[in-house]
Amino acid sequence: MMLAEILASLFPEGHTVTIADGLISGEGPFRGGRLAVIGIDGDTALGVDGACRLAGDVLDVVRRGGGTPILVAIDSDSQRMSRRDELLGLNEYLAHLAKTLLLADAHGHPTVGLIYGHSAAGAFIATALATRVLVGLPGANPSVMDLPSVARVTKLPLDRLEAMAKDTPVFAPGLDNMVRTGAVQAVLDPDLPLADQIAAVIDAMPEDDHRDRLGRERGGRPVAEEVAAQVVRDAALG
Amino acid sequence: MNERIIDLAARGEGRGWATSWYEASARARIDGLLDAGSFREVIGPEQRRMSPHLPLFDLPRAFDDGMIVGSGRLDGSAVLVAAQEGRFMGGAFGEIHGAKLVGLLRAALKLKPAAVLILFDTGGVRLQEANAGETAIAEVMRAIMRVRAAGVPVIGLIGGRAGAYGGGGLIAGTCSRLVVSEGGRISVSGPEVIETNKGAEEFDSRDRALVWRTMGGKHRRLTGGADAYADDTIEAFRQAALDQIGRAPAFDLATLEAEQRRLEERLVRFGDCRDATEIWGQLGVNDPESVPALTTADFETLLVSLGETTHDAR
Amino acid sequence: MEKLSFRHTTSRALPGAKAQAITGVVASGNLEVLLERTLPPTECTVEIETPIRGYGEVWEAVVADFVARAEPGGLRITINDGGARPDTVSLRLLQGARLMEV
Amino acid sequence: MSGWRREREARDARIEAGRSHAEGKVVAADKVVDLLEAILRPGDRVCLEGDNQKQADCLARGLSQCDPSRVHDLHMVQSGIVLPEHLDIFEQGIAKRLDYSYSGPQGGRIARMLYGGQIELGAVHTYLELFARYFVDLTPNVALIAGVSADRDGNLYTGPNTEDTPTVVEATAFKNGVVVAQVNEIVDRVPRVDIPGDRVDFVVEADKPFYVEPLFTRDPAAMTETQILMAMMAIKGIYAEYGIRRLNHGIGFGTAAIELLLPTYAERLGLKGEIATHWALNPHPTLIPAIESGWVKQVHCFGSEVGMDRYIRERSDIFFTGADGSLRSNRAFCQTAGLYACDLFIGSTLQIDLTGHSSTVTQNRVAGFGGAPNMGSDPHGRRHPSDTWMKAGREAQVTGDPALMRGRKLVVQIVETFGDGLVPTFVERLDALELAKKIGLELAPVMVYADDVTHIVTEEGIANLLLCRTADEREQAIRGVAGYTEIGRGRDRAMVERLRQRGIVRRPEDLGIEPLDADRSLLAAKSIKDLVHWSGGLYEPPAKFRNW
Repeated sequence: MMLAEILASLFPEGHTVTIADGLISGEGPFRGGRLAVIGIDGDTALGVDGACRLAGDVLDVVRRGGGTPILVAIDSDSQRMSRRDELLGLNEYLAHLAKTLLLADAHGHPTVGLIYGHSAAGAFIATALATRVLVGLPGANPSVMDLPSVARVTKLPLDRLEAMAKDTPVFAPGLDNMVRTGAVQAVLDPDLPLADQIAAVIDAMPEDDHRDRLGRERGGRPVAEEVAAQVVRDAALG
Repeated sequence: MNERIIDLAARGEGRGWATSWYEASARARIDGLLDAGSFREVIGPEQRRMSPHLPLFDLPRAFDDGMIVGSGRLDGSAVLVAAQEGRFMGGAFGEIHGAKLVGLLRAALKLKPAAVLILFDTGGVRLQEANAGETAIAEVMRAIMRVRAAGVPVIGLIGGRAGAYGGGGLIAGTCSRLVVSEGGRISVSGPEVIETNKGAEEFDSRDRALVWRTMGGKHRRLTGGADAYADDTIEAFRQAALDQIGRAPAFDLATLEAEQRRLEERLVRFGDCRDATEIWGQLGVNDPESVPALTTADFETLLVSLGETTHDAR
Repeated sequence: MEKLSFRHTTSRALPGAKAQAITGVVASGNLEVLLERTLPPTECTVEIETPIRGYGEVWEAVVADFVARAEPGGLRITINDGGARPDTVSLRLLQGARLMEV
Repeated sequence: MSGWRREREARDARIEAGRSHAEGKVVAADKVVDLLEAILRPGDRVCLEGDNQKQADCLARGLSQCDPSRVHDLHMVQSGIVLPEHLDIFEQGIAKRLDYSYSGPQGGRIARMLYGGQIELGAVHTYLELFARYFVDLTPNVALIAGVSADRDGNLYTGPNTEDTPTVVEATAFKNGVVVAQVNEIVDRVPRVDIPGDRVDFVVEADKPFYVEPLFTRDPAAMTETQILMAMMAIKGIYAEYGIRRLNHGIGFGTAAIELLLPTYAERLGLKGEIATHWALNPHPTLIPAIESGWVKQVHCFGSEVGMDRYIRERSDIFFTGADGSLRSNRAFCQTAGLYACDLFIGSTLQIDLTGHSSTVTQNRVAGFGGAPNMGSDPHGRRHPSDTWMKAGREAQVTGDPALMRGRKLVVQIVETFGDGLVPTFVERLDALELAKKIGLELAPVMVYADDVTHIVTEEGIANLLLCRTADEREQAIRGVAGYTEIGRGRDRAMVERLRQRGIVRRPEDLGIEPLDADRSLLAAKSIKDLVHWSGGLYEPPAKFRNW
C-alpha cells in the first residue's frame, strides 16, 4: 500500500498528515479522539535532522496528553550514512527518537508501528521497532542488510546464502522473517479498513514485551525467550 | 635521565601494570571493575549456551556467545553487569548474546540493584543472526527504559576495540550515563560502512585520525555524547562508573524535553561544521588541533574550562 | 566445523581445588579453553571444535605434549578454536591448567 | 676530436637537449616527460631512485609517460621495484633489462612478468652489492633521484631520508652521467647541502612530496604473547650470553618485541649498558622506550621513518644529524656498518630448510633481498675482535691451528613455527628453488645461507647451530625447535634431548623462562599512543597507525 492509501483507509473522514523531506507528521480523527501519525516515507534515510524533528513531534503529543495513540508508519532506508551525521552524534538522535516513543507508550499513548515499505538497521530500530506493537502490510520489506552485502561481509557465495535464507529466518531479509522472529506481531489485511485493524491492535496491546515469546512460537528465534527467562530466574544480588 | 621511568614505577610494579581496558577481555574487565571476587555469572560458560545459528555458517562458537552477564558488588553496592567480548564476532548482537542482556535488564526490574553496568564492545548486529540481533536490540532499549523508569541507573562503559557501533550505539544512547575513554568510539555507521556506501571522499576509513576525531571518546565527551572521560585503565573506569551512578538523570518527560532542546541546539550550532575541530573551536577550545594529543589530565582541565559539556539531558 | 576428541590417562590429579576456569577468546588465530574438574582424578579429556579442517595430527601432538607436561588429571577440557596456531593452543592450555591450580 | 672524452661530450649533449625544457636547472613538473625524452637515449642504464622507503615517484610517473618510440630498451639499475610504474615501463617497452635489489609490494607482479619474459633479468642483488656494481659494471647513464628541497644551483637537501642518494649520485655524476632530482620545493637556500649543486644537472619541482613507506613502524598493539616469549628467549639466551652491544634488527614483530622488552624485562635482568647499546638501524618507533630509558648510546640509520623526524632532532646525542638538526641517513654506509661493525644480526624469514637456508620467496612472489643478506652474513673481511665475536668463533668448529681461529658474527633467525594461515615456516625444500627453476634464475634466491646462520629462535626454543658438529646434529637441532610443523614432529626425540643436554637446543625452562610469564604487560609500550607518550609527544605517527 502507498502512504496515501494507508491514510485514506485509516482516516476516511480526512486528516492533517503531511509529508516533508520524507518525514510524516500529523493526525486524524480516530475512535472519537485522535490518532497521531509520524513516520518516514519514500525509502528516505533517517539522519540527525529527521530524527530530531520526529522526536519533537512525539514529545508534542505527550505534552498534550490525553492518551492519543501514535502510529509510526515506516517506509525508510537505513540510517543516513554520512560523515556529518556521525560527527553530530547520530546515535544520540536515533536513541532519543526511540526513547520519546518508549516514553509516550509509558505515559499512556499506545504506540503502534506500521511497516509498509522498506526499512533497515538504525532507522528501523529507532522508529517502528521502538513501538509497543509493530505490524506490517504485505509487500513490506524490512532488512538489516541485503543478501549481496551479507555475502560480501561473510565471504559466503550469494547462491548459498539465498538457499540458506529459504529455511533460516534468523538472518534473511524480508517481512516474513521479521514476523517469525517476533519483531512484527502481525500482517494486516490491506483490503479491510486499517482504522479497525489498528484499533484492534491497540485493544489487544500486550502488557510486557513478548516479542521473544512470539519468536519461539514462530520458530524465528528458537532460544531467546528461554535464555532471557533463565537469566531472570538465576540472577540474584550477592 | 628521564621522568617516564618514574611514571612506570608509579604505575605500580608491585601490583603489576595498570590493565588497559582497551586490551582486556570482557571477563578481565568485569573482574577488575567489580569488588574483588564478587562477580557471580549467570549462564556461565559451563552451560555451553552457544549460538544455534553459527554452525550453519561454519563459524566457531563461544561458550558465552560473547556476552557475559551476572551480578556483583561495586564498592559494596549490589549491581548487575553485562560485558560484551569485542573480539568474538566483533562483539555483535546475536540471538543468545542479545537475550542474555534482555534477561539481565528484566532481572533488574525485579532485583532493583544500585545500577546496571553495560560494558559495550560491539560492531552492532551479527549478520548471521541479523533479525534476532536487531530485535534483541529493540528489546534491550525498551527494557532499559523500564529499568530507568523504575529508578535504577543504567551506566554504559565504552572503551573497547569494537567501540559501540550500530545498534550498540543506539543502546548506548538510551543509557542514563556514559563513560568513555579515548579509544572508545560511539557511532551508528562504521567508517568502512560509510566508505563502502558513499565513497572514500565522504569518509576515508583508513584515515584513523579522522575516524577518532569524528567518533572517538574525546569528541563524544566534548559534545555531550558521553558524560565522563576515563583513562584507559580498568581502575579509571571503575572510579568513573562509581561517580556516575549517583548522577543518573530520571527517565521522564522533563529529561527528554531537555534532551530535545540539547540536540536541537547542537544542530543549530554545529550543523554546518565539516570537521570535529571546527566544532571544538566553536565550543571555545583555543587550539582544536591539539585535542587528540592531550593527556587525560589536560583534557579534564579543558573540559572544566569549557563548562558546558556536562548535562542531565539524556 | 571439525570435531576432535582425545582421552588421556594421567599419573595424578591436577593439584588445586578450583572447579572451573576459562581462558582465551574465540577470535581469528585465538581460541577459548574451558576447563572443568569433573572427571575421575587420573582421566583427562580434550574436546575440540575447529573451523580449520585436516589438522587432527597436530592437535593430537599438542594435546599429548600438554598432558605429559601438566598432568591435568580430573579435567574435562573443551576448546572452541578460532584457527589458532599450535603454539597458541599450547599456551592457552598451560594458562588454563595454571588457573585451575589455584 | 679526442677519442677519450666521448662520454663527456655525450653527457654535454644530453644536458644541452634538456636545457630547452628548463629554466637554468629548474624544470616544472609538467615538463618532466619532455625533459626525460630529451636526455634519455635508447639502451641507457638508468637508476630510478627508490628503495623500501623513499621513492622518486614524480620522476617514475614521468618516465612511464615517455613515448616508447623515443625512449626504449632502458636497462634499469635500481634498488627497489616498489611502485606500479616501475613495472609499467617494462610492459610499455620503455625498459627492457633489470638489475635490482628489493621488490616488496610488487613481488607478485614481478614474478609473473619474469615468468612471462617481459623482463630481462640481470640479477637480484643485495643493496650493498648493487651499489658496488654501480662503480664497476652497472654505472648509470642517468640517475633520477628524490630530495626535499633544492636551490636554483641544484644544491640538494634530501631531508632525513638521504638513503641511497649520495651513492647513486657519486656513481653517476662522476662518470659522465646526468643527474635529475625531484624535490618537494625550490628554495633560496637549502637547510643543509646533502648533494652539492655541481653534481645535479636538473631539478624538478614535483607536483607532490615524494612518497615514503612507513615500513619500520610496528604497532605494539599487534604484538602477541608468542612474539614476546621469543623476545625473552633471545634476550636471555643470546643477547645476555654473548654480551651483544653492537647490532642490527630486522623489521619483524619478534625483533620489535625485543626493543620493547629492553626497558622492562632486560632491565630486570640487569642488562642495561651490557647489551644493545650501539645500533645500525632505522629509527624504529619501538626503540623509543629503550632510548628514553638510557639503554641506547648510538644509532646510525639507513633511512628515516615517517613521523620520527621531530623526535630524532631532539635526540642528536643518539642519532646522526646534520648542521640543520635533522637526521642524516645513508644506506650504503649503514649497510657497511651492519656488515662489518655489528656483532649480531637478528631478523625474521618466511621459510627455513633442514640445513638452515632461509628465504622470503614463496612460489609466486619474488620479494628481493634488500639489505638483510649484508647484515645477515659473516664478513670474511673483518679483522677487529670483540668478546661477542670471539666467543662465537670459539663455539664454531675450529679447523686447523686454533691460534689462527677467527671470530664469528652472530646471525640469528627469529621465527614463529607457523606463519599466517597456519603455513609452516620449516620446510624440507625452499620454495625459492621451485621459483628459480620456473623463471630460470641461475642462483636460487636464498636470503641467508645456512653457513651464515648461527642461531634459530622459535617459540619452542633456541637452536645454536654453531655448536653442531655434524649435518645430522644440525638437522635435529633445527627440527628440535620447529614446533608442531611436520619438520618438528619428524624429529628424533632422543637425539634432540641429547642436543638439549649439550646446550645446542634450549627450551624456555632451560633458560629459566616461564612461558606463561610472556605477557603483554612486559611491553614498555602497548600501543602507538604509548610510544608517543614515551617520546614526550615528539613522535608523530602516520594517521593509519592512530586510534585517537
